[in-house]
Amino acid sequence: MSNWTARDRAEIARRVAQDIPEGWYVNLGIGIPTLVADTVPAGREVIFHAENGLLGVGPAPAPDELDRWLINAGKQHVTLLPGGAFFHHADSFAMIRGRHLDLCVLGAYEVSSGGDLANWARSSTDTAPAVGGAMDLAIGARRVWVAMEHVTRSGVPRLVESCGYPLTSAGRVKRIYTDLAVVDVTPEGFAVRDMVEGMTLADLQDRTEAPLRMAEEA
Amino acid sequence: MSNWTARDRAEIARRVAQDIPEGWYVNLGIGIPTLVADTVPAGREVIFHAENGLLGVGPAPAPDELDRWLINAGKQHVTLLPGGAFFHHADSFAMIRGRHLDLCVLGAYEVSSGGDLANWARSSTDTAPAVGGAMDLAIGARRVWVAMEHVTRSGVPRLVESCGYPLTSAGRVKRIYTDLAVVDVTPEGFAVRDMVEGMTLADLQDRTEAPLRMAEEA
Amino acid sequence: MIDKFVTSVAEALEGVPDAATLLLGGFGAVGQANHLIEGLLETGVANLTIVANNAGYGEVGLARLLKEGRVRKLICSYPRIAGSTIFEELYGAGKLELELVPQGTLAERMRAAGAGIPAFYTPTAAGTQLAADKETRAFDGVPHVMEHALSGDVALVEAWCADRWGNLTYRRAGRNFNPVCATAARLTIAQTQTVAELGEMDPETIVTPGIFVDRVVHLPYGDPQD
Amino acid sequence: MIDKFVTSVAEALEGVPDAATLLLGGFGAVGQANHLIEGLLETGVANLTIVANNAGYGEVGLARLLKEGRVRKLICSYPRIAGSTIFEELYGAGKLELELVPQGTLAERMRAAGAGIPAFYTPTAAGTQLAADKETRAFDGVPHVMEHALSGDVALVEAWCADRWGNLTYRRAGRNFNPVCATAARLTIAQTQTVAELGEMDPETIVTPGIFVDRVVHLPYGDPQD
Repeated sequence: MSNWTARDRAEIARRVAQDIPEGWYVNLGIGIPTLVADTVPAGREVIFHAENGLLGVGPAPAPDELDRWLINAGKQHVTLLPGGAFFHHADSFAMIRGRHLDLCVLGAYEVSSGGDLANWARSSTDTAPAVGGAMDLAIGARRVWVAMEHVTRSGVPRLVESCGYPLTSAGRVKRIYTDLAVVDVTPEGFAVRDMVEGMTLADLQDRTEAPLRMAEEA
Repeated sequence: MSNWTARDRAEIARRVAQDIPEGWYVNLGIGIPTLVADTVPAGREVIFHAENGLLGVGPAPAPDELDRWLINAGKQHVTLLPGGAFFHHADSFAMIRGRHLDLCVLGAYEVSSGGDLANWARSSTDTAPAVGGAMDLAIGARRVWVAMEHVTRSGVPRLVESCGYPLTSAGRVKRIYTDLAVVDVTPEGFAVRDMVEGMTLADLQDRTEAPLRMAEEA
Repeated sequence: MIDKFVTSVAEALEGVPDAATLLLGGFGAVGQANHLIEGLLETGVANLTIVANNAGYGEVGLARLLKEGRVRKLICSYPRIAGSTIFEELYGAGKLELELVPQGTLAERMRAAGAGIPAFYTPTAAGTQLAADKETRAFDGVPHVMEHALSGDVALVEAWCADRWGNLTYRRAGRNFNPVCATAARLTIAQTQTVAELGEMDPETIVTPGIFVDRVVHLPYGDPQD
Repeated sequence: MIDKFVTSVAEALEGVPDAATLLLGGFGAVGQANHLIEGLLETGVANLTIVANNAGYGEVGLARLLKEGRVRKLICSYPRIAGSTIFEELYGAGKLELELVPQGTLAERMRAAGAGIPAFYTPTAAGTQLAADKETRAFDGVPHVMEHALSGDVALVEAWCADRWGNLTYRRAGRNFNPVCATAARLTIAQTQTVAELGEMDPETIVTPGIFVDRVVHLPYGDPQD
C-alpha cells in the first residue's frame, strides 16, 4: 500500500500549465502535452503554436462550430483565438528552429539524466518509423519539457542514465513532469522539484533508474 | 562619315523589349534597362519584378496619382498593375536566386566574350563601393541580358576579351544590346545577331575588343 | 494575355513523366490536392518519387497512388498515422522505399530548393540516427547537419483562390506545405476552390505570387473530409 | 493580459546597449523606422553596428546616427546613393567600417538567423572580390560561397498596423526588409502607423506574427518623404 496517489493525465497537464507564465509561446506535442492547453489558468494568456502553421490555437470547437480547415499538428480540429495567425510550414519551422518558442512540451519514451530525449522510435529498426516535428521541436525551442508517465506499464523506469531508444535530441530536456513528480535536469543530473503528496524521495528513486536528489530550491 | 546612326537609350530599350515574349517574369536594372518597361509592345503582358518586393510593377504614376509607398529598386515611384503582389526581401531574392525570373536586363561597364559581367565597381579599391542586388540578379536569373553603350564616352570598347573591372558574375551574360548592335555570347565567343542599318561587321569590330562573327541564325 | 487556367485535370497534368519527383502540399486531410493526385492514375505515370509530409489517408489521394503501385519512393516525415494502412502494408512488404526526414528539415529543404540555396546547416537531427550518414559541422560548438535542397519535377498544390496570373491564397490550415512546394518544382500545378478576376486579389495578401505557378485548374470541391 | 504596446520611443528603446548590433528595416525612404532610429540619439548609445540595405538619406534616420558619430560599422549592400553624403564623408575619412554584402545575401543571412540556420551556400558573389576571403564549395560543379547567419541584438522595424500581441502588417513597398529583420534579433521593436484591436487583423494576412515582436509604439506619422 502506498501513501500517495499518482496524478492522472489531466492532472499532469494541469501541473505543467501552472508553470507556464503569461505571454509565453508554447508548442504542445501529442498525448499528455496536448491536454495542457485546456488547463491554463483562466485569464492567463499563453499563445499556442501548431507546427502546421498556426499561432493562437484555441480549444476544440463545439460540434456545431467545427471548421474542417482548422486542425493542429495532431490532426485534431481546433479553433483559432482572436490575434491568431496562419503561416506556411517553412515559416513555422523557422519559428521553431530559430529559438522563438519559449517552450515545447513533448511526450517521451525515455529521458536521460543528461537531458537526452527519446520519443520518436522504439528501436533502430522500427517498422514504418515516423518522426514528424519532434526533432525540430526538441532542438529548437528555448525550453524543452517532457510530460509522461514516470514508468512504463510494466513498471520500467523512463528516467534513465542513458536512453536505450533512438535519440530525438541530446541534452535539451530541462524538466520532466510525471504522474509522480516534477524533476529538473541539471548539470549534476536529476533534481526533484516536487512530488505528489505522500511520496518520499526513496519511493521515487525506486521507480527511477538514474540517481535523484532534491532540488536546492523547488 | 559613317553610314549609320547609333540607337539612343530609348531605342536600345525598345530593341530589348521586342525580344521579350509575353508571360516572362523580368527584372530590370538601373539605367537603360529601366526604360524597357515603357517600350513593351501594347497588349503584350510581361510581368516586371522589383527586388524590393514587388511583382507586376507598372509605369510611373501621373503626378497627381503618386503613391509614396510604391517605389522600385531604383527608388523611383512606380505603380502596381492589377495582379501585382508584395512580398519581403528574403522572398524576393528567393525568386531571383531560385531561378524563377525568366530574364534580368542589366547595365554594365564591361562584358567579356565568355559572358563575364562587370557592373558594380570601377576598381578593386573603389571608394564607397555599392553592389545592391546586381550579383544576385546576375547569377540567379535564367537569362542575363545587358543593355549598354557599345563603347565608353572616350571610345574604349566595353565588349572585351576579359573584364578589367571587378566581376559581378562569371559566364552568365547571354546577350548584349548596345547602341550599335545585338550580340550573343556563345561558347565560341561573341556572335552578332543584328546591327543598326548601314553598320558593317568590320565597323563594329573596330569598336569591339574581342573577335566578332555573325550569328548563324539571327 | 497570360492565362494559366486550364479546364481539366488531364490538361493540368499534361507532360508529367514517369519516374518524376512530385512535391505534394497538404497536412493531414487539409490542403491536399487530391483531385490532381488522383488524376495521375489516369495519366498512367508510375515509378514516382513522392515528397509529402504524410503517407496519405484512407483510400483517397496519395493513399490511392500508393495502393495502385505508382510510387517507388516516399520522402516524408510522418508516414505512420491513423488510416495509413496502405503505406504500412507496402513498406512492411519491402515494396516502397522510405526516406524519413524531420518535418522542419523537409520544409526547409524545399524552401532552399525554391530559393537557390543548394545546402544549409541545421541542428535538427544532429547526433541521431537520421543524421548517421550525413556530413556534420560544428557552429559555435554545436553540431549541425548539412542538408541538401530538395526540388521536384512537379508540385501539386491546393489553393483557396487563384487568378489568371497564378497568384494564390490558401485557407487557414490548408496553407501548410503548399506555398513551399510551389516554389520548389520546375512545374507547379494548383487546384483552386475559387477564382478571382485579375486585380481582385489584394496584393498585400497574396501568399504565392504567380511567378511560382504554371497551371491552375478550378475545382470547387468544398471542405476537406477526414 | 499580453500587451506589447509601449507609450513612447524612449520606453520602446529601453535597454538598447552600447555597441549593439541593430537590424534596420526599410528600403529607400519607404518602411524606415526613423523615429526609433533617431530615438537612439536621445538614449546616448554609441559604437553601434548597423545592418541595413542603404546608408540613409538626407539628414534623417540612419544618416543622423552616422553624422553624430554613433556608428562604428555598417553592414549593407548599397551605401552609395543620391543623398548619402554623410556616409561618403565618414567612409572616405576612415571613420566608418564597411562590410559590403550583396542584397540577396544580406536578406538571406538575416532570414537564416531568424530560422536557426547557422550557415548556407549561395552562388551569389562566387568568384568575385566580395567572396575573396570566404569558404567556397561546388555543388553540381557550380561554385558557391558559404555565408553565415547575421543576427542582431535589436531590430527596428516600421509596420502599418499592429495589435497588442505584436502581429504586424506592412504597407506596399514598406514591407521590404522589415519582416526579415523582425525574425533575426533578440529584441524586436516596431513603430506602427495604425493600431488594431486583437482579432481585427485577418489571421490570413498577418505578415509578421507577434512571436517575432517584443515592443510596439504607435507613431502615425504619415507617408514617407523623399
